[in-house]
Amino acid sequence: MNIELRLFARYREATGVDHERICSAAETISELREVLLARGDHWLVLADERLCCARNQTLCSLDSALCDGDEVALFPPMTGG
Amino acid sequence: MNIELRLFARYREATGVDHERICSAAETISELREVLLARGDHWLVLADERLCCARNQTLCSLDSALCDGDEVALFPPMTGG
Amino acid sequence: MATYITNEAIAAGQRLDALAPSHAAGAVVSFTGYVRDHNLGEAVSTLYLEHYPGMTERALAALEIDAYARWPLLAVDIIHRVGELTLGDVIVFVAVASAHRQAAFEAASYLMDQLKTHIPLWKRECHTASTTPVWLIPH
Amino acid sequence: MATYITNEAIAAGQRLDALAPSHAAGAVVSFTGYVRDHNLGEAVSTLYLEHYPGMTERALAALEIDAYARWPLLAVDIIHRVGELTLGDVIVFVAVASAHRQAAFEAASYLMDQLKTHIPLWKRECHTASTTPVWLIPH
Repeated sequence: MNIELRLFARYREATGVDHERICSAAETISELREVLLARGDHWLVLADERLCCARNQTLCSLDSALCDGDEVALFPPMTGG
Repeated sequence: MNIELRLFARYREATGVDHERICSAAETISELREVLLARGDHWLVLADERLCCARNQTLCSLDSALCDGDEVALFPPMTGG
Repeated sequence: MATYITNEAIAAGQRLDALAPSHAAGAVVSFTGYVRDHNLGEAVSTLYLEHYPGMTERALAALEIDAYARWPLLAVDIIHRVGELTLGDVIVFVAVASAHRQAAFEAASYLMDQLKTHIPLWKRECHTASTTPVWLIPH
Repeated sequence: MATYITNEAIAAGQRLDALAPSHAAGAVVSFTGYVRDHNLGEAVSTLYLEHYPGMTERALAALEIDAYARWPLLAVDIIHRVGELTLGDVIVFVAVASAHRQAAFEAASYLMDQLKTHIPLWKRECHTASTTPVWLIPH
């Protein structure tokens, strides 16, 4: 499955990645996160227990199922306002 | 006792009085109101059960005692804002 | 920064921009009240606001002090129009600045509640359907 | 009447004056958020706001619809600044118009709560005491 990954704020800075096309067998966002964590040091920032995510620009839960072509964003809790 | 009477809004319009110096033996605002009601028709507007009052420009209750020279205002419930 | 009664039009936007008094203020909440074209089912044409000169100013000053005592505010603006007003005119502008947003919302809402019931101001409406003006009565 | 993200300074006062959309609106409540000179005990020098282009605009549009569904509103303004900001800059301007004041206060407060937690925006502060910027974490 092709996934368009986007990272923001602290996660973007720690990994040095703001945007990446990933080909993965992960079936949920949670599984995709495991794949990313396995990349090592810089990616451990994603172990954050307050990690939030969006699928196709809509907030969702980590166990959301993925479809080919999905845009998946991982980010820390939002701090607007 | 000399009292400086002031009336506002509906009471002012009904009585035709916005301001009057009264010499009265009334010892409270309530007693002063009775004196005014006895003046007849135009003054019955002061029988309003929601009548509010101020003594020397501070909101007070109808049983407030009067002193010589007091400014006493009678008015309907306030509708600012 | 100011508490006053005026016969002149109130420039709400200008007052809002002038309020943030220092870089300590993170939050400004404002309330602007306008003359509406309807009230309790009646079409309104004009509004007259009577007040008690002298007492109104004292009551507003006391209300400002009261608000500062209840919340950690950095600035307070309470401006109330009196006299003849027409549709769309600003009746009242209230704004408060605080370091935090909850204090600002609470204080602005409180000031409006107090203005409605504890400041000697009275509204008289003209309705388009009648030639007799009507003094408003609170619920 | 507008919901958008901007890199430019927000003219809060102008927006406030532009909001009262019709003579049906009696009440306008606004919230203006400024960059404060302190946060959680640290002296702040600048603030950077990151957002998720595309999703932010969608989320703001959905929030506006949500507010209209919850309260009888006549106008809603939600403007959020992004990018580099300095002390005293407006971060966010929210305003709502309604026939009645309680709906306006409630809706403005609700919109701010939602902006803090449900819109993809992130704040990074520079403190005067340090060269390392700090991403804010909600309580």
